[in-house]
Amino acid sequence: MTFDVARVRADFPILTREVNGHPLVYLDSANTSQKPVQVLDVMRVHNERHNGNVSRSVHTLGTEATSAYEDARAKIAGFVGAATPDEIVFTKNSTEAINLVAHSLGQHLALKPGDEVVISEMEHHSNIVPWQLLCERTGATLRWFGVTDDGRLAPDESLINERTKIVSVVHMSNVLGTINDVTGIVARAHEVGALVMLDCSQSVPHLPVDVQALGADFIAFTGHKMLGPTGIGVLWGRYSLLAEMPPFLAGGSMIETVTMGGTTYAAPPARFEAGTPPIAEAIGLGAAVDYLTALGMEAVHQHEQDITAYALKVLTDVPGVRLFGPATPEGRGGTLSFGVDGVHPHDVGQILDALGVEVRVGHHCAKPTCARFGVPAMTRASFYLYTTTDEIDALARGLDQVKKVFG
Amino acid sequence: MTFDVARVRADFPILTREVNGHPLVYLDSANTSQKPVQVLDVMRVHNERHNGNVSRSVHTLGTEATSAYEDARAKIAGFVGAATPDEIVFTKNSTEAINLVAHSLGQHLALKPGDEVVISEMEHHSNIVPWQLLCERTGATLRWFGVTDDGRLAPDESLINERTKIVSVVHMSNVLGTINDVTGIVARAHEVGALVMLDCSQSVPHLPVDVQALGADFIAFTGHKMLGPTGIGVLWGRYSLLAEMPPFLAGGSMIETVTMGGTTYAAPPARFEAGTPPIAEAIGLGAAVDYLTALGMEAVHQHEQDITAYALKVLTDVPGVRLFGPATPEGRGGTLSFGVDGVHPHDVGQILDALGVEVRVGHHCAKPTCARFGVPAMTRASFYLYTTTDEIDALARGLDQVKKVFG
Amino acid sequence: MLDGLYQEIILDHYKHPHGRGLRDPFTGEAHHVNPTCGDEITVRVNSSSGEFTDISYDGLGCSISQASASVLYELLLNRSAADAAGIQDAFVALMQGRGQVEPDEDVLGDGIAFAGVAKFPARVKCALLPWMAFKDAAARAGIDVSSEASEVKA
Amino acid sequence: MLDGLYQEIILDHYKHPHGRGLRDPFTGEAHHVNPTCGDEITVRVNSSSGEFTDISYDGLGCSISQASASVLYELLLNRSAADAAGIQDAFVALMQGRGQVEPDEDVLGDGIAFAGVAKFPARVKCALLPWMAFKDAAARAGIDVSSEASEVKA
Ligand SMILES: Cc1ncc(COP(=O)(O)O)c(C=O)c1O
Ligand SMILES: Cc1ncc(COP(=O)(O)O)c(C=O)c1O
Repeated sequence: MTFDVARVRADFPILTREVNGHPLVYLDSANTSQKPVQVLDVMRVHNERHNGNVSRSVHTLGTEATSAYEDARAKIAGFVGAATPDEIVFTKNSTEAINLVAHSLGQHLALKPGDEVVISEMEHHSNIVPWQLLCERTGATLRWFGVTDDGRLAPDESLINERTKIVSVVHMSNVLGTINDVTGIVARAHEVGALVMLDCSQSVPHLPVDVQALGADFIAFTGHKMLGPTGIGVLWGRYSLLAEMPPFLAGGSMIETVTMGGTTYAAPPARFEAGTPPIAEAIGLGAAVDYLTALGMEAVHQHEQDITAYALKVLTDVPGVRLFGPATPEGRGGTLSFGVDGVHPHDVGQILDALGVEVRVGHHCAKPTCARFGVPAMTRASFYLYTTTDEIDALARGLDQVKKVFG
Repeated sequence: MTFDVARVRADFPILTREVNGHPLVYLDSANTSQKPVQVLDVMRVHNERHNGNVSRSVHTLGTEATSAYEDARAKIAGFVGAATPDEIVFTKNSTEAINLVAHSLGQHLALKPGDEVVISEMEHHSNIVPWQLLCERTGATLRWFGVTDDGRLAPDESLINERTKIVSVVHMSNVLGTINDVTGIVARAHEVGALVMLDCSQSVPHLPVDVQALGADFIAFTGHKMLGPTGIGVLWGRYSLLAEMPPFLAGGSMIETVTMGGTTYAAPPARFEAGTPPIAEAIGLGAAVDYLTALGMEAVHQHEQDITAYALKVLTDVPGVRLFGPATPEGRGGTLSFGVDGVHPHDVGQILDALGVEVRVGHHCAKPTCARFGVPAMTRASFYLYTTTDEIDALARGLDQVKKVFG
Repeated sequence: MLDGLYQEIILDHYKHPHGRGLRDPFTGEAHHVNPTCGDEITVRVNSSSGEFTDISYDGLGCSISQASASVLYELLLNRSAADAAGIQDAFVALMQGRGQVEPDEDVLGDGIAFAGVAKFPARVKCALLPWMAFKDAAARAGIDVSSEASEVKA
Repeated sequence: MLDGLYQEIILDHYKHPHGRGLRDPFTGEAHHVNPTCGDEITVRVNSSSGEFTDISYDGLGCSISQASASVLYELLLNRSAADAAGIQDAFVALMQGRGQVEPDEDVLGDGIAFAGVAKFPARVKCALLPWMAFKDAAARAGIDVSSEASEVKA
């Protein structure tokens, strides 16, 4: 079966749009993906026919909404190979999922001075700052893996040791595109009794991810980067761990019983879903997972590998372009950051936008990664299942134009 | 101008639906409201034409999304009379907004043993448990206003005193319908140097609310109860206070600069909006506010007062029905909780549902309020701008049926 | 459609519950809460030589949960652990069957009236509340009526 | 459409910046960051008898922010606090005017080339970055160039 990118594109209404008089060339999916009509329709039908609050009503609308919400949970559990749907906690985004673990697991493990938390230099701010704050609260020490010149995690034998309590690293870098082989890190962490969280915000949308195979204890990902709506994220955690952890956000629906004097808490996942959850958004994410599953994540990944190989070749041929991250498609995804000699990324992005080519410029919420490569900002083109080689060509033409304006 | 409820109803697609063979009679708006086509259309158009991540791109889609998101903030600021849009923090729901204040303000005030936090016995769990946890973390003491037999806050002269640091009470009860006149509480709290948060989850959707007139320091409300989508809530706070408070959730977009060694934070509201926010949801809430503003909140409130007066009369006439909360429309909103002699609310709700009448049954996330009235659960009918007197009559007929089945 | 839910048998058990009220002596007790609706039940078991010589209960709840407790009392009183486990399993299977499971009157007696409840997802928890509390109370009395145990014994 | 943004004057200032590089002595310094793109600038002012006798700067940034710093140097060097405040005000008003403000060349000199930037909301912050840093640096040198101050003085 070949991947029919034209058929896929027909499902995305926005791709017919023009930007500044040119056909839209959307190369910013690592920032947020576009949404197929199948996802938008499911949400619309939910809101127009079945809207009710979940878990709280015996009435028909409430029951329908609850079933749809829980079905979405089951779909997502299946998508990442969770042992049970109860291991899936809905949050508002990846960032909340990571903060949840930093607070709740940090409290559960009673982190204290002398304990260590390990991250890396290629993390998104959302997988840095929550751990910095945890260390501030508890007196624990933050340590990190460095990054090699070709954009891989730098091995560091002694980094994970008997003082390490939590390791949290990115599965696929949103800047360098690197897909980290985490087997060694997970094994080493478990050997010393540490727990492992993986930031899968960029991997779950683009490759087959199976939590059993990964072996980690927690993963986080986010709906809007995987064809789903904004406002929904996911924490997967091993049930036995979730069951031991104290709540984080508190309020309606996460309780067992409440008196003015004290409260007991519901079992996971409810314990971690305080208040009215993003109901329509969870249902939309369920539809996104259906869409991806129907295409097959292997096929999606293969398509992106092909596009990435093409793009690496094309960009390497543009004089004055410096690539950051792995130079070949092996162990990397379809996210390419680069610099254009003598031109600031802001200016690169602006000129590309004038040609309808939408790339992200800036620090990509990963300032330490940029600092590692000695630049304050980069230009990033990122691909998805709807990306075509024509769009890569449009990017290359755009870069010629950039060099003309700033030549 | 008279309020044209038929015209309003035409905007809500779900109201044409049948439930169990009967026309839908939706009396559960205090739980979650229905959404007009105007809100759904704005979200759809955003997702189909303008979807991009906010605050991070210079490209056209990102700029359009950012403008729409910030316009929504400005609309909501106007809707509640905020001094500037920067006083509006988008959260995922009311619950997150209250947790944000409990964590961030609690840390800013450095709460300690001997300090007191004051709430009331008519709070939603979302305005109880975050404060219980804050008191657990800091050793501060939780105290509360009682509730009178007719469902009002019981005056208590000495409750707010020089030890009080934070007062957080509900503006309109989601169980009793009581609208609390908070003037005295705000004045007393400020006199002793305490800060005041109001849980406006039920008031902002139903009455004109002006933060300057209320005089409080923080208010929370939630999109899905005011014609907006799920997944979006609002914290309003005085800018000078927000500017002093440390962050709560941490990650992308809330930083000024990040190094592995430490982070500085952006100014509010960005400081409190970590990660990709609920973008389409904020835009949808902006459209909901436009819809409400076009009708006029005075008119909405008046319509609900009329319906409430009618419903109070009708329900008082049903033998065996016991009303909880204020017995007249003065100082109360369109949320009526009641018991039916000898029949458990679950059974009441089930039989009403069989007739298409959707009411909520249970503890309404306010167990202490139920306990105060000596019942584990109540049946609640709640109204909104689309509620008609015919629907109240359908409820009354349904209650006759309930008594027949359990007679 | 409500006829499936509010069977005459259920309403009878609700209005005239069997075995209701907490009694002494007892060898195990458990208190369960349905967090969504606030319903509560306390179940006590008294056991001797592996048999449930008394089962007593009290609580606040809807017709379904109350009738279910009454039926439980009828079905499990004076039964052996293995018998009780089998009946418990059959009732749970019926409730979780989304209306697709055909109940066996020989095993479930009046419990077959709950077949209709399985079609109301929001009410399944109500019907199961006393059974879950019973299982815990039995465990505290040192008697395992979980399905794995019954499989071994059967 | 890009012509409005990348005016020849702007590209000239970008490629050949005036007054660039940090110099001693100075009486006030400020470092500003644009959190969304990571651009940074350090601005120093030297002042004597209420005049800016030197303005020096260094930083990393796009053509707009760099050219803006160069223009700022040209416009404000050797000006009095009141003059500087007036020019600062005019520049900020131009940038925040969403393309609706007509710039006055007598006040803004080469700064009028930035009129087109006001139509690109994402770039307005770039143009303003050096001006905000300058205002802070001046404040640290004890000179108030905020608009309230200028209003009083004007
Ligand atoms: C008074 C009150 N406070 C807080 C909440 C919590 O709102 P949400 O569930 O949207 O966080 C609700 C509604 O559920 C409410 O009625
Ligand atoms: C690697 C990585 N981690 C975390 C995040 C945060 O995701 P969100 O903004 O949806 O919380 C992102 C994307 O922004 C990301 O790319």
